[in-house]
Amino acid sequence: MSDFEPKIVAFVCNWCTYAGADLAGTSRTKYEPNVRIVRFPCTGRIDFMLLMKAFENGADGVIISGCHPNDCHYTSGNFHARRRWITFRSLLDFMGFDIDRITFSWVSAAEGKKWAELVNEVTDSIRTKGPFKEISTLDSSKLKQLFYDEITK
Amino acid sequence: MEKPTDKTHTPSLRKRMELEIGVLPSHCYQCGKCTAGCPLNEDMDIMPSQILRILQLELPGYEAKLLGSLSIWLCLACDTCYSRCPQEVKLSQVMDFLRQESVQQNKVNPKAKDILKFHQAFLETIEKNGKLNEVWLTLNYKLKTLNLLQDVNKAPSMFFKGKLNPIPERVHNVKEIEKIFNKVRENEGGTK
Amino acid sequence: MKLGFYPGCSLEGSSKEYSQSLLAVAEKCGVTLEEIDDWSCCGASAAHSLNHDLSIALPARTLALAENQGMAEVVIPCAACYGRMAASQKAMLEDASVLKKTQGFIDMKFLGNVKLLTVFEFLQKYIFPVADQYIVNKLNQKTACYYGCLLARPKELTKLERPENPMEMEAVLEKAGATPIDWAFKTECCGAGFSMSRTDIVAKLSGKILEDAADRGAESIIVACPMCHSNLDLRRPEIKKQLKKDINIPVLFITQALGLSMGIPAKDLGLKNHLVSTGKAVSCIVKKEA
Amino acid sequence: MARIGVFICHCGENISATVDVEKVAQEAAKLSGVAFAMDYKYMCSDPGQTQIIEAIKEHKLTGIVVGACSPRMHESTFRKAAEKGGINPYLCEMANLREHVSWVHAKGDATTAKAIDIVRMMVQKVKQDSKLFPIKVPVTKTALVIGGGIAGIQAALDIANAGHKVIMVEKAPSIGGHMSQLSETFPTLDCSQCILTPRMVEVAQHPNITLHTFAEVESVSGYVGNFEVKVRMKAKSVDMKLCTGCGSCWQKCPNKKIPDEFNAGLSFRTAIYTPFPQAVPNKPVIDRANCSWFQKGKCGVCKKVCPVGAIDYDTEDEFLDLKVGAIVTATGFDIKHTDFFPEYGYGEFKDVIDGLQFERLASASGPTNGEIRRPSDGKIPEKIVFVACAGSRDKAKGIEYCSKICCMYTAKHAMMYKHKNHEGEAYVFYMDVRSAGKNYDEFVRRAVEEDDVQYIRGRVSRIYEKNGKLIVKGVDTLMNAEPIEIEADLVVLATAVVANQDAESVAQKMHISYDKHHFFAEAHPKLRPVETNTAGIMLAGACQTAKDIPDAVSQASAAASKVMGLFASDEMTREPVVAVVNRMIPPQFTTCTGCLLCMEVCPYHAIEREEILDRRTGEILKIAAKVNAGLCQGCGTCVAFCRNKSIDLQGYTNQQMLSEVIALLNKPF
Repeated sequence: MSDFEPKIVAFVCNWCTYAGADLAGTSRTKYEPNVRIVRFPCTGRIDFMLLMKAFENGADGVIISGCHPNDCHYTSGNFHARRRWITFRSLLDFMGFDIDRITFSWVSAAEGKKWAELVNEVTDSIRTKGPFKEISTLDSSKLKQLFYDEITK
Repeated sequence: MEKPTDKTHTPSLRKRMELEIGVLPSHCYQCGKCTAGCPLNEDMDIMPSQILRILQLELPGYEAKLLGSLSIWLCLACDTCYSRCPQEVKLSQVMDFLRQESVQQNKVNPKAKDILKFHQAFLETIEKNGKLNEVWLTLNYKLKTLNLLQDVNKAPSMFFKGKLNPIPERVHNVKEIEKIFNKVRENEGGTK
Repeated sequence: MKLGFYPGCSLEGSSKEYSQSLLAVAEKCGVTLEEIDDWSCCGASAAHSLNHDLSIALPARTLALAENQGMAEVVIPCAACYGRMAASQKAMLEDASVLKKTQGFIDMKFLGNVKLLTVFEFLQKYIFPVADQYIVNKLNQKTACYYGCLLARPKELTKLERPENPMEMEAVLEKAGATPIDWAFKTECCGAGFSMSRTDIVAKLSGKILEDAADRGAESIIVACPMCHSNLDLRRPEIKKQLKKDINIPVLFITQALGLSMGIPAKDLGLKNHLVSTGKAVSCIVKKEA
Repeated sequence: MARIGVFICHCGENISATVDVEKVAQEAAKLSGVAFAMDYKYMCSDPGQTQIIEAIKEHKLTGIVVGACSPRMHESTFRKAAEKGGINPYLCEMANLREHVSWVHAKGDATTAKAIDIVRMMVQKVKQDSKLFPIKVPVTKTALVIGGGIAGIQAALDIANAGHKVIMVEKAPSIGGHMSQLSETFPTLDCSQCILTPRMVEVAQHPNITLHTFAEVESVSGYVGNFEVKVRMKAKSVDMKLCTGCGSCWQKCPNKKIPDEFNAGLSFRTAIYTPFPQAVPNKPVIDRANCSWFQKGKCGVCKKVCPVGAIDYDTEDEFLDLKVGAIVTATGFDIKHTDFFPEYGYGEFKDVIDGLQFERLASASGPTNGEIRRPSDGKIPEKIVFVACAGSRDKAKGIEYCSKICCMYTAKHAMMYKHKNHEGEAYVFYMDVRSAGKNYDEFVRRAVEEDDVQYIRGRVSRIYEKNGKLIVKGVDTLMNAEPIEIEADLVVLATAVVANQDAESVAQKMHISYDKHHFFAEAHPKLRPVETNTAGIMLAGACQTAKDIPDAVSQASAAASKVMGLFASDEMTREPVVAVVNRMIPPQFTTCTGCLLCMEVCPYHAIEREEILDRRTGEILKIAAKVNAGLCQGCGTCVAFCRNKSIDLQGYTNQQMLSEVIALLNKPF
């Protein structure tokens, strides 16, 4: 387990976090090489099914990051993202998905350092969690039972 | 925030107030409107707005200064301040809180003793009768303050005008009232 | 539907005439008020000065009683009592923990389904609709309507539209054929609970009030609060010392004024109980021309 | 079959120092669909770009991936190169190997592996890329300016002087706005009308400006460069062509007791009136609500006395349809009035007035010809109390924000009073004096030091009338909170600046957003302060927030320059990164179910409801969403919301994003 290196996918918006990551580069801030950045115009564009796809295809952790509230280049995209995340997250949680594998954050174009720290933190925590297997071992019948128990409470 | 002054680490007066009555001194921006409108501002030793200022700053020794002040006893809770306050600071509640604290820590300003005694006389009368009877209240208060001669000239005229009624009205089941008083006291861990 | 009535301590003592006149007016207009059985004191300023919990618990007991006695509405003529009762009710309805605690103190259930009426609300709702047929006299005098603090503030309790310059009392006095004056001390404080402990302050504050009323030619001052009344009426000698002049404007309860306009005899309105003679006010009254 | 070219840049040493660039190129070459891969020292250099161009031609590449720096740096460079090579520029993607790899990680396999991953990811994306073409939008080079106050006037003149047509719409009978009511202006104390009226005349006479007074905007549709605006021309009842402005009509008008808006209610006007002597246009209109002819059906005096027969009672509101390319919103502000303040007498004391009323009292053209006299009895006040922050910074009863202009105009008022009555006493109750601005604080100091205006720090708790005096109960918080009572003759409340009554409905008509106080919202609080979220609509003046004249004017010029920028070319070119609703033939086969959730979430109102009709019968076959490419900014929020993936974002399609993710993880391809 010790030599396990997590695969982390970062869904970021073009205007804040992507630029923030660029800044981390131009200021030569070193961080863990485990992260792969997928660039979106705005966090509002991020379809959360893509998160699932990422895990399905073997990601161990996911970062979603965009502009701080009120700084969205498109005024409200990040709010929409947050709102959807809140609902989606509770659904995942209910389904018994380990939501700590998904990190939602705001990183502005000026926060190169914060980006580096974010990546390191997430990498560490996922490293301790170990590889993500749940999806492959997901038992839908168990899910159904869970759901049934919940609604018949 | 001020550091706890003693070893026991009791939270500061301000913190306790914020927790108990939920009034936040930080909301006051010291416009002084409360002082300007206060009907008793001439008689107060610390102006209403300054009471909040003192709570904001929490300079060493501020608790004694507040609890020993006359102002907190002069406040009549007429709510003129609150009803005009641009920041809706419930000053009358602050005063109530400080009064109760100053009694508990017996820091009551000597000039305010009479006022306090009146209030106590009042509550005692209620505890005994469940209702207030002015004659009893007056006697009780006079005994406490020993200024027996105040208003004696008034008594007869009031009596004949039927304003004074020596036979106390009482609640049938006075025990109930007593119970309430006791329970409240217990709840406070025997203060007062 | 029973219409409850909470006189409060003062109305059994120094301000008998207030309840007396209120009941007289109600009776005249065929409205029956039923006193809450075994009600107790609201705690007044003493309770909230010295003990927060007590200031909620004492009114709570009476409120609970009223509920148990199946009263949908309770008239509370005393401004001070109304203030305390309403505050207590509000506190319990807004904060479940307070409710729980208080119910513990009084060990009775409190539901909060009793509507509390100020004297104004009572008059508007029950007396106004029928008043005109009973009003036989015009008070025919300049009155200064004095609200004091507790009828005007805080507005979330008193529900007045214009807390800084209310008009509810004026409406009543106009019905009674008086001409309410526009004056500046309507809602200033009279010294309230200090009538015994700090008579000097009462003299000063009440003095200012009387003075302004006098300067603006008021022939009577109308109040709806026993504390205001005793301070403005009983403390006249001290006020005289304070102002170094004698002002002998009588102070009437709003219900006494209304009663007079309905031709209820002075003694049933307790007009004799005042220290300052009310004769001046009574003498102005004329028959209302049909 | 895709033929992708991969070009890995060393960026001198910047990338190659930590990333094994040769290996990256070799690995890339192995990827399916990659027809060519190379690495080079400086891809962005001329020789570098030439190699790309040649490679595209030589290997018949269908798309390229450049592994170099951040796309935010050189994407445009390489897209141009791709275009020169003969492929659509949007078939070029960049792998960010510098900022995201070589500069942030140590030399080693992990770093190189990451570089390879990113290249693979972009290769997969570019395979999904489709040709895109910049969107061209034609521009109507006419600007609409809404509001004829100083801001509107400034914007209109700037745009008109730049040679563009301007249409100005003003709801009042005359332009001039609040500035025309002011007496003197801080911090120079020069007469407001003296500097304003020439501008008003200039607007009226400018060949490029069409002025519509007594008119209001009804509706706005369309998008940047192509707005369609409907304007209601309220019936003036006076023929502007015939009327000579002689004034015999309003001199004879019998309805003389109408509160005069221009004098802030301190005087009266007639039913047929010109708001003020210097009005532009200087021709009267009939205020029908107050005219006996329209209310009682009799009178008609004005018609009788008019020498040229310009009065026409039968005119009705007319509607004007305008086509404009840009809109400047300069609808201005309002103030709270004295009746708003219970503790200051509910506006029932005649001698408690607001700042605008004081301006009229002090103005030479005002009801007292510039002599400061109290409204109640016309006496000249010996003591004036000014109350700052009346309603401002008062979250309980007023508004929580600072109205910005009051500190300055209060100092000005006190000064003007002292200049006119040297013996008089002026007191100012304030909480803070906020005088940030060129020569502002000096101005306030002058009021204190030279004109000895008494500044007292504290709020006024109550004002009441007694024997013809106003008793002001205040406090001096700088003197142990000492209560202070002043017997004043006149009290001036510096009442809060608020948005116009109709601000909300105006904003809704224009589809621009507004804050909770109904002030219009700028696109970005710092970097786009004069634009709105709706491309092509700019803001000027106090409709955005409380502003003094200099600020309003500079914002107006800024808005004008934005408009000119828009008008600089005949058509706007926009990035093709816009949302599209999938379409098929026949159209009703679109998968869009017409739930229009996208319409709800679009921040730009770029999505419309479209009815797909049967060609022959004309019946509605289906409701579908339709993207207005002119308005769409390409955020893609709609895409994420779409319930069945019927709407997609060009350049970031679901397919593209998905293939990126898959490419990242399932290796090797």
